[in-house]
Amino acid sequence: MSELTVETRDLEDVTLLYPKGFINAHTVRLFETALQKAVDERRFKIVVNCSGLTYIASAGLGAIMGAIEEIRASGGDLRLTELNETVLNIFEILGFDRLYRIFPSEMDAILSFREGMAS
Amino acid sequence: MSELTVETRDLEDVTLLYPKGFINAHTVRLFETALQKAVDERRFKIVVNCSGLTYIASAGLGAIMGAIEEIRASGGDLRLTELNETVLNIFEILGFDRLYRIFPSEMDAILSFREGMAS
Amino acid sequence: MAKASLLLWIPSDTSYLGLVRDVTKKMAEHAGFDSGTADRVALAVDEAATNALEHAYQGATDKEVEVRFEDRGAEFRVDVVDTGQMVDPRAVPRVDLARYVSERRTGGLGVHLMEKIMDSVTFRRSARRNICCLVKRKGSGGTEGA
Amino acid sequence: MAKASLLLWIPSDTSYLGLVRDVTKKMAEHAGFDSGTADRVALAVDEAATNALEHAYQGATDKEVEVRFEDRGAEFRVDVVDTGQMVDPRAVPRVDLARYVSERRTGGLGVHLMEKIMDSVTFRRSARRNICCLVKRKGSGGTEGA
Ligand SMILES: Nc1ncnc2c1ncn2[C@@H]1O[C@H](COP(=O)(O)OP(=O)(O)O)[C@@H](O)[C@H]1O
Ligand SMILES: Nc1ncnc2c1ncn2[C@@H]1O[C@H](COP(=O)(O)OP(=O)(O)O)[C@@H](O)[C@H]1O
Repeated sequence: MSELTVETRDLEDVTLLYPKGFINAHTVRLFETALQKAVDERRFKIVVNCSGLTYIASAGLGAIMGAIEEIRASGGDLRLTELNETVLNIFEILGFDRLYRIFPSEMDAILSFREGMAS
Repeated sequence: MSELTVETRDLEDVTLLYPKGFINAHTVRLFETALQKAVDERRFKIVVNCSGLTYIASAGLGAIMGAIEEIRASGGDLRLTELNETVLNIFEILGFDRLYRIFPSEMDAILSFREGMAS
Repeated sequence: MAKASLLLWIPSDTSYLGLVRDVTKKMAEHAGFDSGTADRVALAVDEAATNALEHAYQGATDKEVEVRFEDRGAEFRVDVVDTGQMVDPRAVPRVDLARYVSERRTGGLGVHLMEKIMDSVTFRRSARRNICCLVKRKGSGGTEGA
Repeated sequence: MAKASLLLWIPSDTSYLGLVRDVTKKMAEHAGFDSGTADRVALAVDEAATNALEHAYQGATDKEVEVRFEDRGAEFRVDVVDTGQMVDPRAVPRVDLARYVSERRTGGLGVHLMEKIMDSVTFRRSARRNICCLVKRKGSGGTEGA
């Protein structure tokens, strides 16, 4: 019944967030804090690895919306990977899959930040 | 939401039952029928492989109790294997682990019927 | 009100026992019991509901069973209520496992399980209803093994 | 009575939203919805309960939310009831996702999600209570993608 933990790892200039549990109005503050910390440290290349995320309510999507402007304005982006079916479905229902880039694997998501520099 | 299926396999003189789902007052008839079929066919060396069994209520334990006399009187036995924690715990609460032999693996349970014939 | 409470009504049909069990497990987990204890409490409530269907209603499927859940902080309480035949609590037989096999019995395990799992199991009749009251104290966790 | 029904009361505290979601999912599954649809219905009910806590009660944690579930055979109905501030249904804004990002909004998604998931979402006030009524028809399964 552990509700939410969010681990953060830095890999060179990419910051990885690992929310584990669920994000709803009860737990969203924790997720928001982790996201805001990355932004405050000016780490704007963010990958949210959702492999441990069981579900996300609109509060969680609002938290992402609340940070994305600053992240993109600073030349970064927030990208997502390893969404389970429930979570992917919620993104699709809201059309968020058109607002955010979603990758099948963590490696793909990390490498996507290298695209601009390729050969 | 499939509630219960019971597959039966014969391996030489041992009959294996694979209940999948849960056994309670609603589904017990199906389990009883599979058990009774083995007894009717005079296949008295029975292994119930519980790897697919999520839980068992007293109705299921009653079904085993209802068949065990005839099975043992005919020189056979009903033995169990691969009980998950929930199911093993119910056996223990009732002291059924002292009335029935429980084996960690299916192979152990099958071989236990060979014990009398060893070396 | 400090805690959650819940009322569930099911038709007197064994196909609803799975729902009773699932709802009980979730309520017990949210009341703070670990998953194993919640499993056992759910089994006890399944057994009480099964008895209402099989004994009080004797299999009639056009009746109703009410299950009330209350998280009282120090304890978790479940009432299983039916409007069927009267139960005489003293008539509910106790199981002697040592003699169980030789007596070739197949019944009587349900009440035994309920008593092993819960801290208190009581039956009473009130306003033409049978009420089976099951109480589990918090912190009385894994002591019911064997 | 042909089907199951359920009443759940929770304190007006977000820590109970997980219970609302779990109970909704089980009720929806037993009403016959597949696991994915049950997940979505559970999310819609979580959103309605969240709105009651955040908007109607404005975060006060000493109130109560009632959630009523009814399997009506052809449809599954959930009422989320609070005794908080009146909601004017016409005031609940609709989301235009195309303009959502540029307007830098972070709210308004809950009602949008509820409407995408359910077949009907209505708000009404009766006897000093707000009632958010969510209905999902059976057989209206996986059509709410995108
Ligand atoms: N709700 C009830 N209404 C009437 N009789 C009951 C009820 N619960 C239990 N009993 C009586 O107690 C006996 C033991 O019940 P139980 O331990 O559940 O075993 P079983 O139901 O397998 O016989 C039943 O056979 C029945 O006579
Ligand atoms: N139960 C309610 N009581 C009062 N106002 C509500 C209620 N539900 C929704 N609203 C209003 O509708 C708006 C949109 O709600 P919603 O879509 O859930 O987004 P959010 O809660 O994130 O703002 C809220 O900001 C609020 O003004």
